[in-house]
Amino acid sequence: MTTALVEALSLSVMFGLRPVLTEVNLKLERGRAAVITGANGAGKSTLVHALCGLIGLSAGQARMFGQDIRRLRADDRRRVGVTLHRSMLYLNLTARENLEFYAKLNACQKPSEQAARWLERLGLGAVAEQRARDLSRGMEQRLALARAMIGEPELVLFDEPFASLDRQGAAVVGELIQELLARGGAALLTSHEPLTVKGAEPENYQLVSGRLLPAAAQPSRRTAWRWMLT
Amino acid sequence: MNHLSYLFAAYSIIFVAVFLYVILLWRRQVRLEAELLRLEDEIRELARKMAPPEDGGASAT
Amino acid sequence: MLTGFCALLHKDLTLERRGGRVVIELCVLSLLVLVVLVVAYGPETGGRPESAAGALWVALILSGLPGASLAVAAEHENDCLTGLRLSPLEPATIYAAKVAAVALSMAVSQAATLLLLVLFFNLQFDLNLLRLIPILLLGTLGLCALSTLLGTITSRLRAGEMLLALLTAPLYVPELIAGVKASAAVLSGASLAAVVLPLKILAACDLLFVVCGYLLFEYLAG
Amino acid sequence: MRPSLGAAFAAAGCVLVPAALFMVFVYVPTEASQGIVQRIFYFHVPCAWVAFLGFGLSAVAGAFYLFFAQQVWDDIGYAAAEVGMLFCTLVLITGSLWAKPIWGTWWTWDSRLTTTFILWLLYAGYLLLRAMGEENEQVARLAAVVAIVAVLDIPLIVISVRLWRTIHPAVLVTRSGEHGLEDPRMLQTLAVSMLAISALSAWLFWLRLKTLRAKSRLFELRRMLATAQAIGDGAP
Repeated sequence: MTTALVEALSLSVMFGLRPVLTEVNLKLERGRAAVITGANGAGKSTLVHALCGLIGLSAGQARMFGQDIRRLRADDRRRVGVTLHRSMLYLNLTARENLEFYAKLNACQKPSEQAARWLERLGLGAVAEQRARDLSRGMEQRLALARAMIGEPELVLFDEPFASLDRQGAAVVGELIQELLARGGAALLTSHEPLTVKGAEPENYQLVSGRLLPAAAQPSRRTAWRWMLT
Repeated sequence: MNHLSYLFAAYSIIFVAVFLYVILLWRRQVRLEAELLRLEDEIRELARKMAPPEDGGASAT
Repeated sequence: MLTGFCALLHKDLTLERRGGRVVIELCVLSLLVLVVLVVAYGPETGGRPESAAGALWVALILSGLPGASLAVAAEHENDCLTGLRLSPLEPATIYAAKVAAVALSMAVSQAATLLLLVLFFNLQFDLNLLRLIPILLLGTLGLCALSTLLGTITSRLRAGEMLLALLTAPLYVPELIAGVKASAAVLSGASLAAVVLPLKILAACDLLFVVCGYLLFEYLAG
Repeated sequence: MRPSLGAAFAAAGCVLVPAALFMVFVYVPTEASQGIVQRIFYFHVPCAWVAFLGFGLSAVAGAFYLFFAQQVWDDIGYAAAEVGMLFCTLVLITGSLWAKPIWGTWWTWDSRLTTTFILWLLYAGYLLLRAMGEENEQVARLAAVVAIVAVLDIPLIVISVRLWRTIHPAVLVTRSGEHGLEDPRMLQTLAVSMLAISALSAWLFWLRLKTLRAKSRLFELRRMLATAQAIGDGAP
């Protein structure tokens, strides 16, 4: 029970010549939530990508459930739900078909029932038969969240989950996260503005030019320089 | 059956090609090394400027 | 693993049925290639079975390459490939399903091409044509295996389609040689014995390309 | 300056290449049936050998790169493919120059020639990918995959083209299992030029690898500088 669900060990990422993440250390245990705030371009999305093993690291390690992310077994990958900036939905499939498809990929027992349940849960019942292409941005975001939740994950990584949601949608997502934490899961959320998670005491971090700091801290120039030169 | 020109053509093409390739590589190497030296100097300069080690107290990591 | 494969394939077929462009693009390109070759050959050369066999394979490769890159590019459209990589599926399963989907759309266009070939090259409609089917299927599988593997990266590059053609066509040459030989033998009514060796080569290439793709795809999907 | 492997190759080349040239033009007797053009053979064959070696090395390095993801394997693969390509081009050119007087044509779609030409095309694609694609990990991995598949493709091309007649002379290994060089001096010349071209190509490979390593190092330094600047910007 002590192993962190997700963990970053001096993780660094470079895009070409640009350092995007520098020496990020992060640890998230069961029942905990983390909120990472940062300006646009501070590296929030990159951090989520790196934690999921979607991009190569230039240094350090990303771990999930105590295993290196690149060697994560298939049935452990099922325990993770992710949303990214792009919704990863097939634009020419309907909302229902998208969910059923991802339910099948996650080897859910009854894909169509699961899909129906999550459509209902996120208030997408009315647009279930519409193509993802025709959904509004907010609806697409809800569908993307449903897509991430359909495998009943223990760990969720949501990149800007509230970005285009209305108040009602945000409330639903808040509830989802609360339930997840209550049953011993963990959630990592990014946001460009500080946010609160109902019923949870999230760990607050900020990303400044690719370095992860406690939300209150101010980065020290000298320490950073010394790191660079060693 | 004297095809000396073909023979000479073959051998000169081989050596001209190799020679041109070497010239190309050599020029590229010279350019790269100049750039490398410049960058190394720049980094050393930066290191010298930032050298005074004094713990600011706040942790950056 | 099988459920994942079926889900992927089902998804691709649904997408294709719903205004996908791959099959149509493939058919139109094949038609164009056949017309161009018939005109270029002229009546005399065009009458020979070798010409028909050559035209068939030129149509296959020239329509297959853009078709495959279109199919692979569809997976990049809304970062869907990332979604697949995040799922519990093995990369090899994703690859297998994609190859199967591309091969299916190519098989449909191939049926149309065969029909047009008979019309354009004044061939006989008879059971002999059925013998072309296994040859074409083997050739299609090889092309799909190669172009799906290489297309995964080239479809993200600037000159992607050209690079895909440049890389795939030479690799495909052994299949092309064997395929044209076998098809010409079938069309000229030669005995089965003449087809055995080319078929073996086709099968060997397919095996090689599929195994390579199966093993190497995970390095390219990343 | 400390002695390096590259310098050793260069020195060996400096000795062996003139020696080989001397043997080709002065020492070795003229072959009876083909006349003087046959002397092209003494460099043609080593070039082919070196080209195959380069492509093989490129594939092996590609596999290592995919497996270990270390930049040095990518550089080795690229350098080997480029040197292999240079010598493959020379094989085609010298072959053509030999074929014109002997066969009366520059080029024929003979099995051996076709195979070599396809090999050339494969690596032309590889180098174009390197030149046209961006210089990133993805392109490097794709190049590695292409190199691996290309090498595996070669035996298949050889088999499939065997179906055609070949008129290319089999000098080194003939049907009876012997080599077809009647005079021992011919074999000596071939051996020396084999060594000479090998040393020359090893030197070229080493030079190319050096530029690629320098480029990688340059990239690393630029990265370091960019990191430094980013940290400078980020600090208050």
